[in-house]
Amino acid sequence: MNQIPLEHILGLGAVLFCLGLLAVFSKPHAVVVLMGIELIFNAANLNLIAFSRYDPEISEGQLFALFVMVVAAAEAAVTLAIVLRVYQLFKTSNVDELNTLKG
Amino acid sequence: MRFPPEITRSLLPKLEQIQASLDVLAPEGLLVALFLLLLLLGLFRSNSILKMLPGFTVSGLSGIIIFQFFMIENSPGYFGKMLVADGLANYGFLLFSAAGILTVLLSELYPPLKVRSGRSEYYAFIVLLVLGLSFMAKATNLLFLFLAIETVSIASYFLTLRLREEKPAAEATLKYLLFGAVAAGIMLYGMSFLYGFTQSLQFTELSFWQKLSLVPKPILTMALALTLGGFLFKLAAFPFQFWAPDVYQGAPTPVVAFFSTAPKAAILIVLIRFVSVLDNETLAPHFQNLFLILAALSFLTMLAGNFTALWQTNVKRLLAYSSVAHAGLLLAVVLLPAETRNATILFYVTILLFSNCGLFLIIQIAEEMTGSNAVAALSGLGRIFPFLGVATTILVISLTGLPPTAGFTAKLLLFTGLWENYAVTKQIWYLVLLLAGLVFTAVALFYYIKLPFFLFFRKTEVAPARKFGLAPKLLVTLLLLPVVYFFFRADALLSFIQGFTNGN
Amino acid sequence: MGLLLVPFVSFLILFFFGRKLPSQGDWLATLTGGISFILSFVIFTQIWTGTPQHFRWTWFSLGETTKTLDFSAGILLDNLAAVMLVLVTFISLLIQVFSIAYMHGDKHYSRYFAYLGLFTAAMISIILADNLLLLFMGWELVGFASYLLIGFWFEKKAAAKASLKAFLINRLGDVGLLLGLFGLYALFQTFDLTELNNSFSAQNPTISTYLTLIGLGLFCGCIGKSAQFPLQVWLPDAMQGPTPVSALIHAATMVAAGVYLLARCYAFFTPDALLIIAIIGTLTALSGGLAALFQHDIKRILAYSTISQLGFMVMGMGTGNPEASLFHLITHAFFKAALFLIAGIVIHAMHQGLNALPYHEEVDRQDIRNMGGLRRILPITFIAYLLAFGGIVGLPFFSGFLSKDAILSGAWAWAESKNNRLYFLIPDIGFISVLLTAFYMTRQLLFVFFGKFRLNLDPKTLRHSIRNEASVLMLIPVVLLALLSLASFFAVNPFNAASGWLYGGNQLMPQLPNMLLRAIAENHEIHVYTAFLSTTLALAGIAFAWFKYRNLELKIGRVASAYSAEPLNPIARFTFRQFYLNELYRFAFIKPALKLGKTVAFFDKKVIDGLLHFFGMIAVVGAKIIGWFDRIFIDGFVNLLAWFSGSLGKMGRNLQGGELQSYYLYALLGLMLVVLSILVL
Amino acid sequence: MDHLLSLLIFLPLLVAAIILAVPSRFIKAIKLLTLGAAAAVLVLSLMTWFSFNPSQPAYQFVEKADWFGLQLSSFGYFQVQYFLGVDGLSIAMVLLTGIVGVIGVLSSWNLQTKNPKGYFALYLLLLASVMGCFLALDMFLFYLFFEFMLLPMYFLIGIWGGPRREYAAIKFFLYTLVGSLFILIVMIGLYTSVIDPIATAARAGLSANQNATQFLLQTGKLASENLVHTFSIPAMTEAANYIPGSMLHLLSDREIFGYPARLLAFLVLFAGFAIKIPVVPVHTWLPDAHVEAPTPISVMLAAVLLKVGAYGLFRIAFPVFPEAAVYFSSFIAGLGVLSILYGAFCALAMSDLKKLIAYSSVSHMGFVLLGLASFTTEGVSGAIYQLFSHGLISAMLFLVVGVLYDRYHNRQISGFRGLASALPAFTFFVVVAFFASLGLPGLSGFIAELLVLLGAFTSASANGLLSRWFAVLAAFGILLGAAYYLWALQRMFFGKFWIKPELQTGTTPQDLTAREYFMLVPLAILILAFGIFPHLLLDKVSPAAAGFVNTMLSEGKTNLPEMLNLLP
Repeated sequence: MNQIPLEHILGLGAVLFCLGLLAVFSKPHAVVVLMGIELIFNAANLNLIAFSRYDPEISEGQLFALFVMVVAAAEAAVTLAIVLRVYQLFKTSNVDELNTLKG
Repeated sequence: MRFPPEITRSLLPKLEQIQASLDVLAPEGLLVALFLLLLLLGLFRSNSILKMLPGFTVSGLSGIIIFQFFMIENSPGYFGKMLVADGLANYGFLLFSAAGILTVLLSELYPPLKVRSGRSEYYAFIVLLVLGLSFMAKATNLLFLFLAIETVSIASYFLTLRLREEKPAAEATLKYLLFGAVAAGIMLYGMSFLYGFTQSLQFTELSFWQKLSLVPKPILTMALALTLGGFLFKLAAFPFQFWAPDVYQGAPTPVVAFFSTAPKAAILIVLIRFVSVLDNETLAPHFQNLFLILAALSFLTMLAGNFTALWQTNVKRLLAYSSVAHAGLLLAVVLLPAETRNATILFYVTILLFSNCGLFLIIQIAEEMTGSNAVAALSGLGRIFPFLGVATTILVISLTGLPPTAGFTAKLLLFTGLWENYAVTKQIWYLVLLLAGLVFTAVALFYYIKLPFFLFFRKTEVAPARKFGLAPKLLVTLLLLPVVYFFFRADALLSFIQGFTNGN
Repeated sequence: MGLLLVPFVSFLILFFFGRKLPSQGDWLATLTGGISFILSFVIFTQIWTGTPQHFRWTWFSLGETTKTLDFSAGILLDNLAAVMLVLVTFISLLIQVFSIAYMHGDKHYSRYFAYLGLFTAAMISIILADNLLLLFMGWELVGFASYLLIGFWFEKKAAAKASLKAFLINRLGDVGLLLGLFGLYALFQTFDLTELNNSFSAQNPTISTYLTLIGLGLFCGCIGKSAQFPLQVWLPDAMQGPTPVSALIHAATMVAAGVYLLARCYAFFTPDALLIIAIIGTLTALSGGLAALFQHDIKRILAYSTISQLGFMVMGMGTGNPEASLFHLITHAFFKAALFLIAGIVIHAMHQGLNALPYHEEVDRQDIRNMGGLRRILPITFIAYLLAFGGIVGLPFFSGFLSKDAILSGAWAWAESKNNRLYFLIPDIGFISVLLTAFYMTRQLLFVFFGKFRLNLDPKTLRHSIRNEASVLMLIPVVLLALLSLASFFAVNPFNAASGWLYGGNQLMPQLPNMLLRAIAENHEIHVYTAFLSTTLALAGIAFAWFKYRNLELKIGRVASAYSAEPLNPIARFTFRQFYLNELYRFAFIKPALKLGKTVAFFDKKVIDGLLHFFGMIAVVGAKIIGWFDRIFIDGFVNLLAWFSGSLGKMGRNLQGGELQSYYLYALLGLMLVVLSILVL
Repeated sequence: MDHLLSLLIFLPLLVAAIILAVPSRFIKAIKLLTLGAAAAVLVLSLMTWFSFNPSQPAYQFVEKADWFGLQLSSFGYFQVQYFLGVDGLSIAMVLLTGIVGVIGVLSSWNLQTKNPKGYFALYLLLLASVMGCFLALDMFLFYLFFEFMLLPMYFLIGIWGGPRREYAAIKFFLYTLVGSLFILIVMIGLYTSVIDPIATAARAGLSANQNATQFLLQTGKLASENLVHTFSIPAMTEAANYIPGSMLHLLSDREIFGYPARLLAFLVLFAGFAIKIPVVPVHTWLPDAHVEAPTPISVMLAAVLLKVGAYGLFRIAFPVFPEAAVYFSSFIAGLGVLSILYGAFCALAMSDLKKLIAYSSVSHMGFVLLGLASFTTEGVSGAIYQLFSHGLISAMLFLVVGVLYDRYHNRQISGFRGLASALPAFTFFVVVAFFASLGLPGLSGFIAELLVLLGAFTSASANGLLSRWFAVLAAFGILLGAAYYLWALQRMFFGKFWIKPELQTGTTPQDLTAREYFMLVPLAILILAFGIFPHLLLDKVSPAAAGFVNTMLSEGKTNLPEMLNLLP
């Protein structure tokens, strides 16, 4: 069977992870930050699925990935709701403009 | 319909197992029921039902506590060995439920929370939070742990945003959420590697760690550190403490009281399960880095928390940093060997629960009186309301860790453990943490003393808008009592705790 | 014991209730003084020929019941104590009588007598003490009483300053004394004089530097109290006290306590220590005499003369002749008390006369240049003065002759017994002092009693009344004391002290060999030579002064303050200013001490407290740095990163980094840093 | 009276609670209650004093009850006892606290208090906790009271103090808290190392007596979970009660940062108490606290609270670490001498009378340290005597300053001249207090300083620990003491009566009132009595002092070489 080598998948995961972090760091808009977070989650998912190949009970990693997707979806929903709320109050959804709380 | 035999063979025992687990899961089940019931009740528009909600929640939670206390025995592993109901978890459950009850009570005394809309959801989310925490404490499986943490997180976000119309709340929630999500992502990424190394998610099993011990050190350390990231976020420990002050400032005060105690207790239990590998003599040398990371983080957390707190002018931010500082001390406890660790940590967290709830209650009362959370706004209140002043002083003393309060006993236990371990192992980190703990206790006094200082020594500029009612007085007294009583009778609490932890 | 209590009770009563008593309690003071004197006399008669009495009881004890360290208290009555008792109570009685008149009308009249009572009690306790600790306590109390009495007119700034000075300088000596006591205690675990003497004679401890140091420590007490060089500076200033006080304390009794102490502790001094004592005594005798030469204040002259005479006594001690010293102590007490009381009468008279003058406040009542010709106005006083003068100058037939002679002969004999000619410096300087004494006393005599009265004022107003030159209460003590300067009270043969009852019989310190008698036994000529030499020198001094001051060219009516305060001649000024010792001390000790105090306080405030604040600052600054780091550095880093990412062709970025994102970066970096550092280390 | 000592502590606490219940308009009743409580404490302490038998070396009036205990799994059992008792060292302090307690109430009588209820309740709290410190024989209990003193003090200074009260209060609090943290760390070290043999035997089910248990312990035959760790101070002083191999076991070769653990522990403990005493260079809280505190609190602070630090050395630091104390004796004596001279020089430079007296306290407390470090019966008795006598004298000193301050609201030395003519009775008491403090014979300060210096001087020949130079230098402290007091006296009280124009009140100054006489006269009489009849105190105290010296020297000198030998 012509499997994709594990290293490749892990490398892809790492790239995704870094891209996600980069987005999280650099993008001002909350929704884009959320997308970065999704990237991170998916990097992890990729790892989980790739690793599950070596699992005697193959299901575990994949199951985990499924749950992560669910959670990510839920989190995204919550985030979007809150971004909306923030936009209503602040008339912006750029996180860098939200700095009333500091000290 | 008939299942194929191979499925029957594999599924049926599992179903039986689940069925057997249901007994043990009963408290959580009841919590779910309560959660749903509260949501359901929220559908009614009747005012009388709305008024009933807090009482209902409190009695529900109390009932569950009683149920848990009398009915549930320790169970080594259930639900496909994803959960464990050991002493830690069971005691944790009591603690979380108590925190929930206290939060509800505090909320009742906090007028801003009495807005009509979303009340039932508010109480429901408190219950949900308790549920998530309880699963956190019981989880032995990475997946389950992740789910529990996310449950807690999402419930927390909602609670933070309880006051939807307030800008700080919205800002805090967004930051909390985005920060928390990243932390969760990092943790997840770390967990994925742990899974990869071990092909297992059962992180409390010995084989899990045996496999990990074969992994090259740098990679292993990295993976563990990433996983710890999520935990540190929940604990508000260095370097994931940044959300704490913003959220504490933005969130409603009763919710903050909850945040500052229960989730920390839960995540500490998780951490304990994680580091129990260090108790194993053969494996411990392989995980020395884990020890070092935690020790260093403990020190840095104390440093960051205490020093930043010095500079705060907002009481809630100040307490946020103070809770960061406490997290540092608690991290130090995690490093102790099992026998002293569990009891000490539970004792500490219990006292922290009472002290923090008491102090936040006072803060919300003061907030109502003066309309501000600034430290300076407390000026002179202690003279007008001596009871308030005295209570604050006692609570602050407890948080600092001076006699005659249980905070002192907690610190004494902690320091004793560190000293004893230093004597036994000669591990220099124990001594460093002990000295740091002592030094930072002195530093802590600098900022804690601000509260009684302003309460008593400064004069009021504006007369307080409100009186100090009987109900808050009673509640404060109720919270003060254990803080003082468990100093004079530390054995009572400790043996109670040991009743749980020794049952393992 | 009763003896001690009587004056003390008088002190208590007078201090607390004095004002309420009829005539403010002076009768009580005098009465107790009288009782004390009579008691002393009775004791004297019993002890003098009898055996010494020693009463002792435990004062307090330290330690466990099995092994205790006892601190005893007790009374040691031997000949020395008995004589001193009589002396002190007698003079004290006379001075109380004198004071009734002298202090009449003072604001704190009763308190004055109370203080006198306290002083007498303390002095008696020194005399009676059978151990050094008790003696030290009396010693300090005497100092305290002296402090109170010098500063009696505390509203006068000079008096307040003088009392402070006296007490402090005495304390300085006391520190030495205390250390000396400790030294003895460390060796023998006791303060008891009898036991110490026994230990010394029994063990005959090896003479060591340690013992010398102990001796010098003890001597320090004497230097302070008896105003020896270089601590004599307090005594002239102490003349700010009432004159009877000067007579009692600063002439007759308290200052002699130092000599008494030396006598009591005589056995403990090593030869080295004694040599130093002799040198100091000699220096004091000389410096006192020199300083007295050009003084104008009637009391200051006497004060310097006291210093000089005390130097004599100490010299006698140092040259191995304690009995002679004690003898001089006694004779000196009488004639010096007489002289001071006479000065008191004169001052009192001047005061009375000057009250008539409009500008009387400016006129110094004590400046001898303002006096003159008083022999006609105060004839009895004058005669009494002559008697005392004879005593102090050391003319034959007077007591001073006997005692000085004894000291000088002893010193000469002592010097001869040594093999070094340098030792003769000591008796030589002693002889020079005799000359000086004669000179300045004659000068005073001439200024005060001869010539014409130099103030623009009828000298008759100086008299107490037309009939009496002064109050009888003042005259009687003076006359009594003056008479006691006659030699015949002390020795049958006015030329030979050894024939006297007090001195010759080796009565005072029976445990010691009498140096003089031994010397005389060896070499009769010494005594004759010294007698001859000292008489000649005294006469020479008188003559010299007579020729110098015979024709006083001071103008009548010119107030003394019009003259320059100090002699113009630099050498004279040098002696006048007491060799600038005061200035020296001010610059060498007092100013540095105060400066040190200021420096230490500054150090305390700035450095120690400053350090504390600094640490506080560090904490605060630390907090600030973290905040700053958070804001500037992390934000800046984010900005850098943003710029970096921007340059990668992503999007143009706002230079302003978001708060939340800085959290992210900080968190991740922090975690990585910790992990990396642990991996690397 | 079986519970005499408990009563001493709990009576004031009880009355404090009652006072809190009394409505604040009944000021008179509150004051009377406080006075009654203080007087009752005095009576009780006198009863203790008189029934105390000095010839019996053991602790007397012992009250011992289990307070709580925690089982810390394999580490053993953690036992805290309610353990009170007095011996010759503490009896003097108990009496002193009783006396000063009453004086303090009297001097609070006319205090312009904003909130008398709080003030008097805190005052009683302070009294009780100080008393507790002196009576506690369990280190936990001691530490509890030690910490507990801080709080009332903090508020009493911070609320009722002078213009810079906030600074002073916080400084006081932080300083002493740091000190108590030092004590805490050693306390932890000690109790993890020490067991209670009797309780251990009971727990292990042994019928062995104390010695046998200790033997079993030292030979390692006791299971660690059966060990009963204790805070009992008497147990800590017995070397046989230390667990072999524990950090603070005598023969453990443990080092911390290269130093023997026991020596280091002693130093840390010493530092903790030194802050409280206070010893130069950790004394700067004292002048500030004194200057800002109201008069009665200054009195309590100087007369009693400072003594707690020195008492801690007596009771805990020295007996628990005899070899370390012997090892560091020169160092401690050096600090004592430094305090004496340094405090005196500072006092010389002060322009505020109260500050002057505060620094004189620093100087006088130096004598305590010196006497203690001499390890002679004279020195140690003298140190205790100094504690007692300084308690009386400093109370009086601060009272007279208070009298002046009440009249003119100023304490600057330069603000007054010739007060003696305007206020003769007041001046009398000032003179008595000053001369008592500078060590005039016949007053109590003399005996104390004499004995201390004597002890320090004879130490060289008696036990060879201290150089004579310490005594010589310290003796100059007496001279300096005279200098600053008499100089102040000369500047303020002598000369022509004059008061700075801005201080003049327009009325003729009133001499002492009856209440002030009532405070000052008893103190003056006591100072005099203890100056003339030192056996009143020494009979009770010095057997204990001698016992202290004997055990310290015998244990210290035998243990020290052994301990040092073990080190590489």
